Amino acid sequence: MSRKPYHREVSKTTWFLKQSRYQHYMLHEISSVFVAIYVGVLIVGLFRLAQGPEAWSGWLAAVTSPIGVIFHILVFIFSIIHTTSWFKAVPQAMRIQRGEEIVPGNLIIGAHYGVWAVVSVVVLLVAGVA
Amino acid sequence: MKVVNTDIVIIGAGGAGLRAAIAVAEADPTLNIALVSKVYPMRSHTCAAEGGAAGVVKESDSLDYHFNDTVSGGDWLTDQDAVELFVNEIPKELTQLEHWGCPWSREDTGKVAVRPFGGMKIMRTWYAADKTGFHMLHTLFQTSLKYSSIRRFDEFYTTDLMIDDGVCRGCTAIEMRSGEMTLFLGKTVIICSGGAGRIFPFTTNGAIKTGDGMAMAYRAGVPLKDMEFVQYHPTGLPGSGILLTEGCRGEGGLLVNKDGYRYLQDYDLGPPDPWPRLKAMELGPRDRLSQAFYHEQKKGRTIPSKWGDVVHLDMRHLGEKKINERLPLVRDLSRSYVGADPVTDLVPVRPVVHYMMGGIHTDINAATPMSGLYAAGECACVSINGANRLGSNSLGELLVFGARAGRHAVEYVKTVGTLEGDARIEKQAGDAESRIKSLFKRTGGKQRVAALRRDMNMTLEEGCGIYRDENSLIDTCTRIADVRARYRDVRLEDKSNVYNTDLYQTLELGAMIEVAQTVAISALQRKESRGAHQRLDFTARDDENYLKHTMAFYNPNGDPRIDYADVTITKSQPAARVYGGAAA
Amino acid sequence: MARSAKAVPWFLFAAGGTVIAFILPVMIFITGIAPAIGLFGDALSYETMHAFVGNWLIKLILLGIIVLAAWHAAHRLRVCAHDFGIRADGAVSIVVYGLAAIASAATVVALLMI
Amino acid sequence: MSERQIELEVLRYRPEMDDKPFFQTYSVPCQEEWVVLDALNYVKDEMDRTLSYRWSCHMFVCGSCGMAINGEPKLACKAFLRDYQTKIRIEPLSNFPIERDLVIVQDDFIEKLESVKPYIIPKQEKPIDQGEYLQTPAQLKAYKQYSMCINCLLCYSACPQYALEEKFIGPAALALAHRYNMDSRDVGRSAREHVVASHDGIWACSFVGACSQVCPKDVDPAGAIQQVKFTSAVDYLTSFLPGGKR
Ligand SMILES: Cc1cc2nc3c(=O)[nH]c(=O)nc-3n(C[C@H](O)[C@H](O)[C@H](O)COP(=O)(O)OP(=O)(O)OC[C@H]3O[C@@H](n4cnc5c(N)ncnc54)[C@H](O)[C@@H]3O)c2cc1C
Ligand code: SF4
Ligand code: F3S
Ligand code: FES
Repeated sequence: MSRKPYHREVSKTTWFLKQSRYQHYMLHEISSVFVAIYVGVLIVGLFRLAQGPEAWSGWLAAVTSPIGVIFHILVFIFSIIHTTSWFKAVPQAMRIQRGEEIVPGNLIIGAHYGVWAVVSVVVLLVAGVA
Repeated sequence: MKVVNTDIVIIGAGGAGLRAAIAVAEADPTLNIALVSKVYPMRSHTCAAEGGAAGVVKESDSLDYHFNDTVSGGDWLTDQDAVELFVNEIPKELTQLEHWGCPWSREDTGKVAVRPFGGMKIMRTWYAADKTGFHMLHTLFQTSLKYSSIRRFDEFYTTDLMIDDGVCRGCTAIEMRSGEMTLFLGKTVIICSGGAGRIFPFTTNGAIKTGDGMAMAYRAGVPLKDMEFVQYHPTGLPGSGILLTEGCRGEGGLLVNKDGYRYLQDYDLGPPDPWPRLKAMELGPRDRLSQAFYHEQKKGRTIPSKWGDVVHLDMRHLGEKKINERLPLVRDLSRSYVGADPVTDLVPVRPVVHYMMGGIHTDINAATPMSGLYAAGECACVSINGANRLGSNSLGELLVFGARAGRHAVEYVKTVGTLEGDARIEKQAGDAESRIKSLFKRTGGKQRVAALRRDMNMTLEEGCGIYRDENSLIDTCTRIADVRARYRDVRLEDKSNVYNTDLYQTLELGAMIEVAQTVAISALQRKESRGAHQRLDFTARDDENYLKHTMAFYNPNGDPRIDYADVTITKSQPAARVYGGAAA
Repeated sequence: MARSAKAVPWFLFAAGGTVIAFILPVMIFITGIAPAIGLFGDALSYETMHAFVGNWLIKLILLGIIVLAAWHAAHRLRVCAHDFGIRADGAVSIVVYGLAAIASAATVVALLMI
Repeated sequence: MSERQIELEVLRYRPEMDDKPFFQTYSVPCQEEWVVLDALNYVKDEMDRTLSYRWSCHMFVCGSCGMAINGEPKLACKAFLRDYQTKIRIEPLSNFPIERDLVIVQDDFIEKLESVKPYIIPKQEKPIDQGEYLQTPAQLKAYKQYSMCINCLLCYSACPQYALEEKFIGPAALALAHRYNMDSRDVGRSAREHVVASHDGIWACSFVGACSQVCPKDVDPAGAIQQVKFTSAVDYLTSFLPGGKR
């Protein structure tokens, strides 16, 4: 047999460094780490709230500490990454056909951004900030 | 040598080969099929067909109309029994393909849509946007996966037919990835190896269309029929030779010369209606349109470009929506390759070699004169195309005759019982293998594949193009004979076994040279003008002497022997071909 | 081959991804950034918050967001682990989905306590 | 005519001579309007007959000529030299074993394609003489995009999950399954489900999306896969309801 196919190895741990496309993907995958921690922080906050004023202000103090702020800025950035990449993918995952026309992706994405803006404003109003 | 025992060997897995394989599998699931192809089935050149496949379905149409269009389109060189059978069977074949999932374009009612095509009196060309062949090929390939009796041998290059006592019993093929010679031993062979447009330098045909099957049958003693009829398609992109489908004109595209004038009206194809009139102007037959280009060029009314003279295809009035919906590939190709967007620009085009009307001589059952050997698709000549094929008839042809080849091969296998002589065939296969080995061993060969190929290409283009004459043809024949002699001293530069494309190109060149020789000699001997064969020295059709099929027989040491066979005429007597306003 | 049970967590992942895409940025802003820059004044005081979260409707909404976010993150972490070359998918699943389940339960408890 | 000298750095691998691939550089006089495939053909004809690669149609429809050009999976007949600098690096498609030079081994893909039953599974056979199935332009549109795949394998070459998990059925085959699922003439979805919705089917895709970015035919396999995930997830969950199909 003269055949001797050559197999190129792909590193199982560093493959995503090879292409900017993969780096972007990893960036939104990693957002989950921050979301997870944030969920933890929230749950702790709820417990603290249940435990009374002191516990709650302790939690607030932690959140507003430099480390807390840095962490939240990071989470915020990653949540924006998550939102934008998620919206970008929606037309692919959810193709809408009206008769012979496929609803243009930009329209769907635009609608999502619109809803996002409305939701954010409403939440801010409810929270009494604005 | 590896031996594959089977019942039916099919060489080629394009539209015709796949259709034949499915026909066999459906007719008799117990028969083993070896489907041998030098490329993966979906790479076969059927995928390049854009425009569509003709078949009568609409109320206003009739089988007789399709028959008449095809016979007169072929300048009465068609065999009318074959055409009749063809027009009868094609609607069923196209419907069958629909049932198998082919994404035909549709009318609002859900029925299949049809579009006008050159030389057709009525709109009857089924299409799948402008990727008809692609969708047909993939539908056939994917459907073929249902049948467990079809065993594929992808990327096996067939070199020779195995013939014992005048009966075809199989073939030898090289597994391209290992270089290993394999003997396919069966009871019958169907050749579906496609056309040979690559013998010309400027062609719409892909790299694989090198006439291998034609040459194999020819070398085995089966005649090649009507090889002088080579179709030029009027609208190829200059430079690359990429085709812009006749569908462009079917949808309303116009051909204009350097003055913006619709020159076809000067060649008995008028009146120049602004709408597409069937069988007139841009919807005339391909031979006439390509010939008109030649004359415009002689009159200096074409447009010079860096890739040679062109005329313009004007589709701007069709509008972006229609172009995107019906001709998306055309738009993509013209933008990419010549930087012209059909929506806003004139697209430069010129005639380009497209299709071989001729091929392996078969009867209406796709049987060749040799027992056990069938042929179908572009490699075969039944003949339904005569002197000029109408656009959209060949996709139909490969279905109808591919299926017939399959079914008749099954019948044939049932009659032959067990065959003797396997040992003799193995010896033959050994000889075939040593011939290849000797190519490897040859040292000091002086001839280069690329150079020989270029010489053959240029000779054919110069002497055997849209118009030919005695002098040009004699010159071409001499030069091809010379190329053929030099080929014996060709040098193989790559001596390896694994995927040696140098070897396959060398073998393909060998096949092309044989085919090219039959084209030139057949053309030289036909002293008349008919369809795609136009002689400057014999400008009229001569039914008295040449209402006949040319038969070219192999001669290992010289020019092919030319003989003639009768044309079958049933209900349509030869008459003048009429296009333009008078055709209505 | 069998159909994969990955369909279930994927559903939660997809639903969670959508919900948090809309809501998480503004929530993070309110709970994590606004207090630090003092945008809030009284809104985050214990009384206001306690009253606010005490509302059943708000409890339900918060529960939905937190649980979906947890499962979304869990599923994505499982994929992440694979992408970083950790091939013990079974063990990883137990850990991440286990954590998501604990988080879900904890949220319920916390909300009930308020 | 304007000529341009291009440096082609081609990854060579001749299994009978080499232990591992190496780059070989060819300096090729090119025409301005050429594609990379034309440059390779020039090398083959005029400089080095031993270079092997696949091609046929030269019009981006046969799917033969996929290769990595400057690291990006491309069809060589659709990669115009005008879009490149003087140096162009050409390698065989990644994620596949190299048979030789630019020729890759594609058996794995063919097997996967076969595994998803890519053909119409009708409710019941309709006799040919009853004519075609009716299918409105809207019904055609529902699957048309997914029927455009030329099996060029660029998507497999771009997909990291295929690189990491060789059992993954992969983008093109899954898109093709979706094509038949979405066809109004087909009822084969549940027959395909056991492969398509298996661990190595859609669930091995993490929606990297690279497949759709490199696809020369805008098939959008990434979208197809996510759509299948949704319907399969619904199927899976409802299969536990009374009357649900397992
Ligand atoms: C650009 C273009 C557009 C066209 N448009 C239309 C159209 O709109 N309508 C129409 O009716 N017709 C059209 N045609 C013509 C039509 O497409 C062809 O005639 C037809 O597809 C030929 O099909 P086939 O099955 O005979 O051969 P192919 O599809 O060419 O298949 C040949 C097969 O033989 C195999 N083969 C060849 N040699 C060997 C060997 N030595 N060993 C093993 N296997 C071998 C190949 O691998 C391949 O599988 C068009 C042609 C071209 C080039
Ligand atoms: S989906 Fe696109 S990239 Fe993938 S094989 Fe098909 S055509 Fe090529
Ligand atoms: S790149 Fe791969 S992971 Fe999925 S979206 Fe495409 S198949
Ligand atoms: S040669 Fe056919 S796709 Fe490039």
